[in-house]
Amino acid sequence: MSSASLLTTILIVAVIGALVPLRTASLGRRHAAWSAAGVMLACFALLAPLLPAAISGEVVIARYAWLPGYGIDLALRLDALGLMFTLLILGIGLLVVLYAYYYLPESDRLGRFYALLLLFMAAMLGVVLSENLLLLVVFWELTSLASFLLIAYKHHTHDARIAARMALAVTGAGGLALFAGVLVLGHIAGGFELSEVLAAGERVRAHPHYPVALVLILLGVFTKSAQFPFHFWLPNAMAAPTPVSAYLHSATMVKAGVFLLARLYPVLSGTEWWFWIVGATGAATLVYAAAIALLKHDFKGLLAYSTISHLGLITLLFGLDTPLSAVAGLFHIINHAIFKASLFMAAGIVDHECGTRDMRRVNGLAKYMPITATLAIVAAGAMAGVPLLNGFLSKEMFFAETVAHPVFGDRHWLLSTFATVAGMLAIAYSARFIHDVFFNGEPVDLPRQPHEPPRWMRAPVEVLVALCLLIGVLPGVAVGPMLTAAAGAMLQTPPPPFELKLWHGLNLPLAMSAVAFLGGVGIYLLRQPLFRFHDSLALAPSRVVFERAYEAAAAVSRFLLARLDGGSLQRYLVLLIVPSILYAAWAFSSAPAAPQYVSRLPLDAASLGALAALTLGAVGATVLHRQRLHAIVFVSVVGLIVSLTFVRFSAPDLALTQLTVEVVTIVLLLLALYYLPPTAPREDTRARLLRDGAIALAAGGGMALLSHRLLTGSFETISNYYLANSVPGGGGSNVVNVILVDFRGFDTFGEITVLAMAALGVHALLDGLRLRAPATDADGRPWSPERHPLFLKMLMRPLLPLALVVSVYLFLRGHNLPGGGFVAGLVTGVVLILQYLAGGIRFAQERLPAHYPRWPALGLAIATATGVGSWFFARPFLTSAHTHLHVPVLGDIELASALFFDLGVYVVVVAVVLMILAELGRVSLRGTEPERH
Amino acid sequence: MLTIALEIAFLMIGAAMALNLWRLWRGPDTVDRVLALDTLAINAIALLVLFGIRAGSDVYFEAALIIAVMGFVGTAALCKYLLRGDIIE
Amino acid sequence: MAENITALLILAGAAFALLGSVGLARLPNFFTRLHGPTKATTLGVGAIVIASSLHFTSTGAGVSLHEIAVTVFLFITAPVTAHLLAKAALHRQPHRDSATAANVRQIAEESGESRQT
Amino acid sequence: METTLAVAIGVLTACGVFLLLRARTFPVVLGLTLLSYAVNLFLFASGRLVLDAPPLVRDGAPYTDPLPQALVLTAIVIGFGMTAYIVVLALRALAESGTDHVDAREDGE
Amino acid sequence: MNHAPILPILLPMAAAMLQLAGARNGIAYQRLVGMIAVAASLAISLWLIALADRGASLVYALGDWPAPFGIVLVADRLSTMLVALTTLLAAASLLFACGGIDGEGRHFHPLFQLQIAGVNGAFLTGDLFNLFVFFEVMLLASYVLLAHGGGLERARAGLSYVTLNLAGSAMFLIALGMIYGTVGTLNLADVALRLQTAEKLDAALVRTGCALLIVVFALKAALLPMSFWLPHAYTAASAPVAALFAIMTKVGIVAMLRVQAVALAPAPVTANLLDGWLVPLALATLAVGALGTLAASGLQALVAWLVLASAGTLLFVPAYADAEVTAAALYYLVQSTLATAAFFLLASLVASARGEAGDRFVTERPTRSAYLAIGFLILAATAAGLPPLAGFLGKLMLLRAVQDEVAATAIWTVLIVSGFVIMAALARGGSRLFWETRAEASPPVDPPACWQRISATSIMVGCVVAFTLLAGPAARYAARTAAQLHEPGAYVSGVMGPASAAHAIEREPRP
Amino acid sequence: MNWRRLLPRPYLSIAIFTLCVVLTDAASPGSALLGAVLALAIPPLTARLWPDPPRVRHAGAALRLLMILLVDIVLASLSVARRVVGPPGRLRSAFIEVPLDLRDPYVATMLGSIVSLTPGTVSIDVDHERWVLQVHVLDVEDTSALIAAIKTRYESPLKEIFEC
Ligand code: NA
Ligand code: NA
Repeated sequence: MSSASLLTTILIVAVIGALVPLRTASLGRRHAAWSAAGVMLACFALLAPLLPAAISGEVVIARYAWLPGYGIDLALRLDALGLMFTLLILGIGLLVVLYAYYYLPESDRLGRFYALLLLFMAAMLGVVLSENLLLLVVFWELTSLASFLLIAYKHHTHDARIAARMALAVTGAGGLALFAGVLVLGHIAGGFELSEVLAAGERVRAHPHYPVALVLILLGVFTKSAQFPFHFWLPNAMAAPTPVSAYLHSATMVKAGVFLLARLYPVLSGTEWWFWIVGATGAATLVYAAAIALLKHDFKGLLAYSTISHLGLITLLFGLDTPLSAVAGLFHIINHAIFKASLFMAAGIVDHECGTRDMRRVNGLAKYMPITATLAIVAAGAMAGVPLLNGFLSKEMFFAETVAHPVFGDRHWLLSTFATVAGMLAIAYSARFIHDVFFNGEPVDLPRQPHEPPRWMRAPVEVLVALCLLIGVLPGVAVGPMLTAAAGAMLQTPPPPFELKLWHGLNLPLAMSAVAFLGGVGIYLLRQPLFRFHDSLALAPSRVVFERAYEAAAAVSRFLLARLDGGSLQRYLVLLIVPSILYAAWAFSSAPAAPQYVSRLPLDAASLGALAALTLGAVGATVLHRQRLHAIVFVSVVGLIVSLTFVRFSAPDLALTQLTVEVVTIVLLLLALYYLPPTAPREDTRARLLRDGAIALAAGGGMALLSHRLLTGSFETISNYYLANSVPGGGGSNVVNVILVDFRGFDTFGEITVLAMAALGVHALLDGLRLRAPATDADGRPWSPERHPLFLKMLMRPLLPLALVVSVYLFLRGHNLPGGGFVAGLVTGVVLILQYLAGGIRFAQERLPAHYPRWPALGLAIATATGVGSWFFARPFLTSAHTHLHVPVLGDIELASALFFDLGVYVVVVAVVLMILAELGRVSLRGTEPERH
Repeated sequence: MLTIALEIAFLMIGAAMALNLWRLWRGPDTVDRVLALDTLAINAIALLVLFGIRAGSDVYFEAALIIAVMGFVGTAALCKYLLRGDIIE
Repeated sequence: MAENITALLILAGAAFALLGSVGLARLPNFFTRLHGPTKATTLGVGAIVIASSLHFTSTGAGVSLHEIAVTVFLFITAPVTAHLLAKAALHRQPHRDSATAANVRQIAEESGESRQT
Repeated sequence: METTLAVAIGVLTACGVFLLLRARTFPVVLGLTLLSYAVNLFLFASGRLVLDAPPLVRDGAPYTDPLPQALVLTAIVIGFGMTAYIVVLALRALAESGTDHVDAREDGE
Repeated sequence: MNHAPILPILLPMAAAMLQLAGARNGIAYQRLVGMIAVAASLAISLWLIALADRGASLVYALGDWPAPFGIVLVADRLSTMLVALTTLLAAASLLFACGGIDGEGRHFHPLFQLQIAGVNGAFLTGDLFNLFVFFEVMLLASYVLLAHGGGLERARAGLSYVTLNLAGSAMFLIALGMIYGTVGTLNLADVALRLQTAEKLDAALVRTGCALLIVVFALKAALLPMSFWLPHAYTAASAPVAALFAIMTKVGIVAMLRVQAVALAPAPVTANLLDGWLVPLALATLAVGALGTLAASGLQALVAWLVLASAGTLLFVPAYADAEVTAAALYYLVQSTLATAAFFLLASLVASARGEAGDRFVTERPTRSAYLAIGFLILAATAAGLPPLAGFLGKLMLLRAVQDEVAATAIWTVLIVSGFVIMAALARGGSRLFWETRAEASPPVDPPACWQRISATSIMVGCVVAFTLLAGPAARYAARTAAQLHEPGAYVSGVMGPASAAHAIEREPRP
Repeated sequence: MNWRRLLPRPYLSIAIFTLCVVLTDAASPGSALLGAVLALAIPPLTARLWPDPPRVRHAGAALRLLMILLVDIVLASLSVARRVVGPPGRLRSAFIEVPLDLRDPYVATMLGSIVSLTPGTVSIDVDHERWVLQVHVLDVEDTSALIAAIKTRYESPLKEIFEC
């Protein structure tokens, strides 16, 4: 296997491996734990062959295309820096697997836990092994997501849920910033491959967008590594089970941020921007978090703030921006991971054994669990920077760097003093952890009697504490080669010479350590006033603040949307119409000057009369819209005048259609009006009327203007083609009809589909619809007792056959003269509806075919079949054919396939009219007869 | 002769329709308005036929026929509404 | 000749139609107003339609009969319309016509009784 | 004559829009009806106004533009289907809510 | 003669007819016919993609009348891609509906098929008036499907939705009147040609007509300030209907893209119609969509706002008329459609698992199903644009594509911030649905949801994942599609024949 | 009696045929053929919607009535015209009731229609409990004369035609 494929396999094993515990958990907890450990061991095994090369400075790159055009590829990189982190992730991960097996209750089958843990581990490995920066962002966000799920592991508790969401919100937001920053960076560097980006440092730093990229990327780093002021999610994340804390907040999640500082160090560092932003943030975090750590009564909270503080230290080390300080930062990453993991585990044991984490109650445990106490004290010593332990070494390096750093010129004592103060605080909180938990008298009111944990639960702590000691005593042997190699990979140049050893002689940093130790103990002794001061501040817990902030944001959204939306159709319509008018006005007025316009037809009295009638109808309907029946009458006038207008201007087919549709519409409106209130309240305010009036006038004025412009302008049209081809090509002399059934038959096909759907829709809406029938008319008059006026009933009978004749007549001549399937269908439909109106529903229903929904389908099928018929002649859908038949006696008969299409139209229309009107009419029968389908 | 007669007839039908519209506007009752609407439609038939004669064209005919066959349906429905509210029962 | 008859029919028809509408506009109450449109206007339109038929028969290629259909339908439907309108008016405002108020009330009452029994 | 039709379209649009903005379902339906008259006339007007020249092919006669007529015809029919649906939908809303307010709640805005 | 381009329209129509004709055979018959039809349509649409991906678009002249006189269907990469997407969505939604929702009212099945036919027709047609007709087919079907199942909320949302769309249809016709009344033709390719070549055009009318056309598309796409119908309608609709509706805003967006790319952008008269206003409004739409997710009180409502957010994300694209931006947008469009549709289905499953609390974000009875939780996680991550899923890739592509364009900073900011807001909202919603239990809540009883619903949801979630894995080929297809879309000359000559033929069309001057 | 099966409503068929021919201007043999087809096809199709039509027994009487009617309509219109133009205050309008001898609702309706189309009268309703025709008269001088006129001019011929 090549190095590249080994590298890829590691990640694949990690990702796929995350699913394994889900399956094995059903066999038992032990299987789940073994399988999780197995995945990690497999990763180790795959990594082992790559170790020597990576340490010797080689870079392994594996690359697979994913979305090459957009800069994101599955490109992986293993160098010493990545290796260092990989070892931390896998190593501590393995210990956490063991620890969690004992820590989590027996009732937990562990499948979900290990799956999430492995998922998280895979994401972390992805972060540290990415060659492609966008891929890094992908894994980065995956760690946010996985940590969200891990923190919420005990999701039945409110704190865990809030903490998880908070962590997701902060680190996810940072991830988005990082995403943007990486995009800018890649844009500047000309690519997203680390190899390219690392080589483009000069260019990046000189680019005007460098500060943007830097700030965005640092936002990602600081949120992930819990830097002030984005630190607050981390203490809350202690709601997670302790193994999760031990993993996420020692070696992994929070280290992803500082990892990125290291990874991009050669590209982004070396500028004032970097120094001040990174350095100041790190410094602030270091001191602030240390101070808070001291004040926490919850020992896990203390550890959490100490973590933040140490991350601040690491950040500060990178911010100091000397090669040696960066190496120190890297070294401290290792050290902190080891001692903090052990501390969390020890704290977890204490928590597990005592049932509380309050240091005011947990006291004197050294007596009850001496081994654990010893381990925890040693680890805390490392945290405090006690000699012989690993934390001491990196702290000394830090002190040394502050002494040598040139930033404050000859006032370098400023930085050294700051470092010493930070050291004091670390001593103080470490002292508190040691003294308050393991000494300080007897425990107070513990839920259970503490004793040593199971043997193997302590084992991980022992391993880690041993490592603290090993590194602390023999740093050169234990981590020297790894650190040197990683530093080289980080700096992209051979690292400056540094000496990893315990004893550097009596020097200033050692003196600073001594001062820090004394000062720290002093502060610890003075702790009670500090606690009182802190308690007097009565700060709201950050999770409460977070939840309030979220609820406030949601409330503001609801308020804004309610103001914008209002749930009011009238508002929606205004929001549609007004912008449309404005946009149209802009489009119109921003056009170049127009050509000349001429009116072609002289004004005549008839048109003025028609205008007057139409205005009367429209205005009457508008003014009287609250007297609804009158409004219908006035609208009918408009319909009549519009029809006459169509006839007048050479559109007889339109007039026929308009007239017939008009009738059906009136019947429809009257059917509905029976149930609707016959009048409406006067509810519009004056302002509303004025506003709507203004909108209406603007719309009307605009349309009048456009119409006039349209009518008086000239244009070139393709319609001569229709006139020329109607008879020879379409076999009909009524060009409108030929367009409808032939040239643009597909429109008509859609149109009858719409009609059929309208009928189906009405039928569907009427399903189970029950409406209260009014007992009186609008004026309170009871209804006339006679259901079916005699004359109407009697005269409809002869009218039906005669009207059917008219209908057939209109249908047959439609292809050549005004008429056609649509009008014929409407005539038929209306006279059939008249039978309902005159004779009653029962009368008509017993005499007319039922099962209406089949009829529109039949009509559509006829039209479709006509269209598909042309396929058999290798012609597209709806291709027409027509022929002249010469029949003796009868003469020439013209047959066009379009007639069949028109027949389909006819059937659809008849069925639709009947279905809509008769079904709506039937509503009033409900309650008197059982529903029939 | 025919032309003059047509022009006069146009004026008369126009006047008739204007009177219908006046009644439509005045009311006073709904039935008056419905009657006015019905009469307007019948006068429209006359108007259409006159247009046809003047233009020497029968394209106006179908519209006139449709008004004759279907125009009263609206009136009938309106009356039925006034009488019973429920026009199909 | 045909032209003159046509012209005459047109004028007569238009005059009737106008008269019907004048009645509609002028007469004092609904029932009196109902008479004009029902008869005069219908007849007027009938005359104009016949004029059209005559005109096209005399000027065109063959007989022009189709206009007659308009009259047929008008004559079938006009009484129905009048009947329904009258019923509606009676139902709505039996007291409106002061001149015939007594009659109306009587009829309304009687018809009401007779239907109830 | 063009001006007359333009004004007519304007009047219909104005009345239609005004009714469309009312708070009850019935005037909204009426408004849509008036608006569709306006729209149909407008679409029809895109073929310009020609007297006595229906697009019925005869010998040597002038014809008006047939295409807008076909389009308007389709639009009328579709408009009818839509009107039918919205009318019944208004009834449905009335049955569900007990009010004919367009927002199916009595307080409205 | 290859009839493939019309089959995505005819097949569902025929199915609807069969379903209506045999309605008395019961719902099992209708389901069978419907599933066979969508399966066949899916196969055909994939075949169409393969045909169209050869490069030349398939032009199907209905009635054998040449463009611009007859109506043509144009099956090119864009339209076939969207037809396939529609059909896929329809297949899953239909399967879901067959789990019982279809029986909650009349005529669900035929209208569902007709909805598919309408959407496919709108994507395929090359004629502006025919586009209107198919819009109406699509809309009317959607009106009825929206009301399916009954209830006050559906009636209320339906009234707004229908009325607004009827006003929109009126505007569509006005726009068509102005366009026909100036350029004298309705075929999009011919309109494009005329817009570029004619000197005597009344620019003001043409521009106004095109502007109103844009408004209509913007209304369908729910661009701010015409957005608010969407959340109400999509929240009220039953789950499979809402899932199918996920494609409907895209119809507006795609129509806008198509018209802009083919006709408006290349013509000097109309080139600037989208300038200046579309990008801010689109971003505002996205922002409102994101705010809506915060405000939503239930999962389906939240997903409805997500649909709006995804519309906002896509709506600035036509303003650029740039192949690279369009390519990114097309990938985004497909993934967001799949994800929101899947989310609607999932929301319904969650609701039924939670009993009375339904999908509302209240502390009641959490659902314990790990599969639902995993599905939620996948879809939420996709919707919020979290890696590594398709939502992230789509966002990445868009951000990369616009980085050198005007207003890139604004787009970046709004896209990224809205992603954050959506993530926060989904995290809270998910927390409520899956984690929060009331102390006194009865123990959760997950009713066994029927296989149709489960498998339909799984299929959709699977599609989202597959679309992530296949990002490379999909992005390449999107790039080819965008390149073809922004080659208006090829579109025009594909429809109208070579330039000489197009210029030989007799056009009669009309007074 | 085969033709009865073929033409169950012979007069309706004639009416259909005539209407068809009228509509097509008797233009071609084709239109006659169409008329014949419709005359055969429509009556059976619509028969169920016209359950109990009265039978025409005396076609000659029908023609006579038609002639009377045409004349009366013209005269009626003239008289209405005179009254419409005249001073409206002089009108003596009234509701009257015409007792009927016929008992067929269909024929009564025909009578009502005829009354509506003729001299100054509009039928309002037929009360088919009491079998009276309610009529509104525009300007009535002698009520009983009017009732008698209606009965002799229209009701008797109708009774003769339909033998009812
Ligand atoms: Na203690
Ligand atoms: Na009814």
